[in-house]
Amino acid sequence: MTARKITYRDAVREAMREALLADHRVFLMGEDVGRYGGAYACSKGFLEEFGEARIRDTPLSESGFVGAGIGAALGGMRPIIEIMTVNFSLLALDQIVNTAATLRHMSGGQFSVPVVIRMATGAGRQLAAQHSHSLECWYAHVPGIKVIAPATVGDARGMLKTALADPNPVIIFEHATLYNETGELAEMDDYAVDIDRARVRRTGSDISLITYGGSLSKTLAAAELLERDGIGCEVVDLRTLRPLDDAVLVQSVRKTHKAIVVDEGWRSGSLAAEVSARMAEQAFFDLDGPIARVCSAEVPVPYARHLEQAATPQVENIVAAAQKVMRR
Amino acid sequence: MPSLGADMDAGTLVEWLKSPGDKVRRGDIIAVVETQKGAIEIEVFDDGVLSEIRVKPGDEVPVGQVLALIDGADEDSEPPPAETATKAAGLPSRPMDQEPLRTVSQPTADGPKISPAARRLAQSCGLDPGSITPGKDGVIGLREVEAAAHHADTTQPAGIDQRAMRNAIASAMARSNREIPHYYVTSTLDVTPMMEWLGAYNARQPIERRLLYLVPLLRAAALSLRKFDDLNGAFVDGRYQTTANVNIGVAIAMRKGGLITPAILDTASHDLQSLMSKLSDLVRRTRQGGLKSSELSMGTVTLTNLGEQTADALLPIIYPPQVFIIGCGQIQVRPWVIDDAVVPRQLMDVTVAGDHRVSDGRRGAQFLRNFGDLLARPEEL
Amino acid sequence: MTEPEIENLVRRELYAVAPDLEGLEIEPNETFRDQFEIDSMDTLNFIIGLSKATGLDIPEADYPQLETFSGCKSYISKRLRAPG
Amino acid sequence: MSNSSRVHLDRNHALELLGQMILIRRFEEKCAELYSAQKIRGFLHLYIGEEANAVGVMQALTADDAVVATYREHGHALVRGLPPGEILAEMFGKSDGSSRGRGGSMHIFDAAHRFYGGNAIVGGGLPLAVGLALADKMQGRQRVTCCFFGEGAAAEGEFHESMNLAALWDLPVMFVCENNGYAMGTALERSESETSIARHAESYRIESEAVDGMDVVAVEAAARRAADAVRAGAGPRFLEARTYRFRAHSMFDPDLYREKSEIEAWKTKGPVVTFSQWLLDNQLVRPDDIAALERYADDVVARAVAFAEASSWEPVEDLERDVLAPVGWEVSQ
Repeated sequence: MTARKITYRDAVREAMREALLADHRVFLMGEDVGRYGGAYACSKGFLEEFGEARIRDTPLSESGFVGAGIGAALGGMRPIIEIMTVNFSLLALDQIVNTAATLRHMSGGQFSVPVVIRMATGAGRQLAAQHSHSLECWYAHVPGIKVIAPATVGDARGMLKTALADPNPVIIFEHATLYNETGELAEMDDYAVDIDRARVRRTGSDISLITYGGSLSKTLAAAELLERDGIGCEVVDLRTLRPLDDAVLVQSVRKTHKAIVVDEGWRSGSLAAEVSARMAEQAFFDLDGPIARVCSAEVPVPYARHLEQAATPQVENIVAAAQKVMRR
Repeated sequence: MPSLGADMDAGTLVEWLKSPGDKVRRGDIIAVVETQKGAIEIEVFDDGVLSEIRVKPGDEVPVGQVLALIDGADEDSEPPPAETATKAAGLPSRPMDQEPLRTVSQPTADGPKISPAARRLAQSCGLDPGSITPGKDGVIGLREVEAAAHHADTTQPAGIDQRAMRNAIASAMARSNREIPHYYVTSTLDVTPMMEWLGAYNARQPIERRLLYLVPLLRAAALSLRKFDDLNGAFVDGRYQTTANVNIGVAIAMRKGGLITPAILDTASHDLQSLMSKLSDLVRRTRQGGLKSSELSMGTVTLTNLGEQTADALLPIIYPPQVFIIGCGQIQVRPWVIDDAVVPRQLMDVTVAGDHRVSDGRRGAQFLRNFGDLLARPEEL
Repeated sequence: MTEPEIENLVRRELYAVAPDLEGLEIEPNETFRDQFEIDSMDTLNFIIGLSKATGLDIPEADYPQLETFSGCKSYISKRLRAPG
Repeated sequence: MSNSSRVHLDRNHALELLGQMILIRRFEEKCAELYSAQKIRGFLHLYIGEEANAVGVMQALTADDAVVATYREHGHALVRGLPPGEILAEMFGKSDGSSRGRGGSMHIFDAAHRFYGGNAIVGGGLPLAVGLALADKMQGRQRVTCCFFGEGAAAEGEFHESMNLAALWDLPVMFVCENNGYAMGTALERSESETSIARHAESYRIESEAVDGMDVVAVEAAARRAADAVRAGAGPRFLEARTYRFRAHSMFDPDLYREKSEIEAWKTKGPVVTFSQWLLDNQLVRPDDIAALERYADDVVARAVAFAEASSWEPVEDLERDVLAPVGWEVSQ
């Protein structure tokens, strides 16, 4: 099996291009996805290749075009909706939460909304408090939608196809710092990967580090450092934020008896809180110490670089937390 | 009193717009009712004559109570009787979410903290958390329990807490039944050669050196198990790990009920006499207190022997994290066929249970055959 | 040895292997096994005790005669009276 | 303009229009009664007074067209052809309800009739309708998506976003604003600087028409003009039907925000009473025709009640069904 180096951005672009080529029902809609090429250049060249009907630049009407995407999905299309950042998605929250997530249940199973909504999330580029938040947790709270967070080029390349084949609304969170990251992508005939399981990215026996999305690479780097101290870390990538794959989490903590959850969301009411609660519910008697969390500080993400860094989880925070848990 | 909203449970009659004897028509407003949201007009859904008013202005009445009677109205369309207000009781209701998680209370408010995993390990080793030295931070974790369990000099305090023992058995056996998919294999073994050899052996020995028949059983089991990696070990964290030594735990019954299964470490390394003295010592210390923690925690397989004048056979339950257990019924003289002749022989039913996650019934059968072969040549034990 | 001495001896050896029985009434004709859940190891230790205290060599074949209190008494007195 | 744009008001069609309005009226009066008797719970929003709109507009739609409605949608569902028993069973919360008891009065759905429900977020249905129309346009289908909403929706951002998208992309959607003058208890004059909703739409370059929403024939004629244009590929059309609800906003509404005299004045213009009178005056129908329509409606309603009563409760074990579709589930078209 050969592998090639690819950026996360190109993995996303390849995945979308493949989907557009494979299925005439697929189209891309969002602010500046066409002539501009996408705010993160994920759809560069698409307008020329696929035309205006399928690469639709929208007005700045998040609720309108997300709702239109939901309607188009109901009408037999397979839309990919791009929202520039999770902060802007709040303007479309009504359509996602009140319509996309409820339609199936509210109609007694008559309808389903096969829409894919992609959005950038997270801090790290000094974009301050209206472009940097991690609000995945809010969406992961809502039944009726699936929420995924590809953290690797393999998942960025492979999760979209599975999401488009899913009859339910799927929200894809792409951490904005990942687009320029490069990773090894194994050559395959079919890149599709599951969107319902967590994955162990590194095995270890002393402590479980549970994370997702933009925090995965930081967590792996921390695990590397901790290994030098003789602390064997098992790194679990959640991948799917709703529904959560409890089995993998619990299996890991049953082995290591200790756990830290790394989550760029704010600590209060976070995904980290949910993951911690599930471990406490399902593996309490396997725990050999309190579960720890490394989350963002309870502050709107600030602009200045040193403040932004201090507000969000960093490698050294994860290392320090692990050392503390191991010392107990 | 009609229901005008799901959040309305009562209303106060403000005024009657019709009097008894008045004709009313469907859609007429006959009364005004004050609610939390303000005054609302009450309409009728039938034609007829207002025959009786039952509620006077100023009265607050619950939803469902009759305000007035209209003659000529279809009975079905009368306001529902008061009990329909509670008709929700007839609706299927959602079961309570989940049982609250059972929590383990600390031994004492001021005592050392113990982690859940450590508490469980201590319990399965028969260790009293109060006897374990906490770490520097004052917490007993897995590390401290393991250290205590492996500390050869750590002995159980004399006297057995009957309830604690029952709890430990309950938790270990419940876990076993819950987690371990057991298979069972039974064979009837002709132990006449062993019993005859033992009788002759014991006749030559002074009384203190005589052996119980449990001893050759233990020796044969230990020698046999050395060949069965997949029956001797521990299943931990979803994975099976075999152990180099065979440490057979012997089920020793307590006179007031319950049992403890201390292990004879490296059972196969002991000859019959040495095993006998180990066993004798183990039984004494089990009964009187004074077992080493290692003897309690390091068993890799268990043998349970019903003994004389008890019952023919038992289906043993594996003692987790072990994956195999041998259960011996009483030895009895029963008819047996040898060379087409029915002859009286001393027979013993042996049932083994194995953990199906690790091995299959075929392995249990192979063990029984091997075990029987060794017992058939007792002089070689 | 007088009969009361033999009785005391049997009690003492029984309590030696099972101290928790001390003070309990002993039914003379019921087996120790049935009364007190005495198992084969206890029985063996009990017989070893009897043997040491009386100096008698007790062959395994005689063990069944020592299963009850009265059995013990008659066996010991018979053996002690017997020549050799 | 095609031939279908003209209303052929012969005796049969007149009876059909009147019959549908009477059915809605009788059905909803029964709903009010059943609500008082606690058979129907939650919110119940009645359409009484506004019947001419649903009845008139639906005449212009075919079975292939899509309907997106609001939480005041019993009338639309009935005229669209949903089985009355299933609508009522839904309000009872029964398993034979249109939405298996998951939606209630505000959320009637029916895939077979392309009835996209009962949306209870004011303005929430508009982007959905735009999307359905977008799908039709992209797939080259000649269908109309008809979106009903009240004048209260015009204050929502989603209204404006949807007008803009529909006009910008030339989508085959027919917007029908049923302007009954009150957003719950707030009068239009107290919430909009421009009280002509049609003019809002016009500002997005959508051809718009205001029509007397109490006149079923006028509504049908306007709807046919709009639907035919949409079907012909002329882009979106907007209809503002000026109407009035005779009942309070919902059952638990003391109706403190409007004068009794105002209600009474509108009642004289009621769609059923005026159309009946007009037909009688023009000798298109006889009084016994109307009586027969009423008997028929009562019979339909009685059978719907019996059906809803007889239906069973959804088992609680099925509580969590239909939250997510199983992978491989295909949307029925």
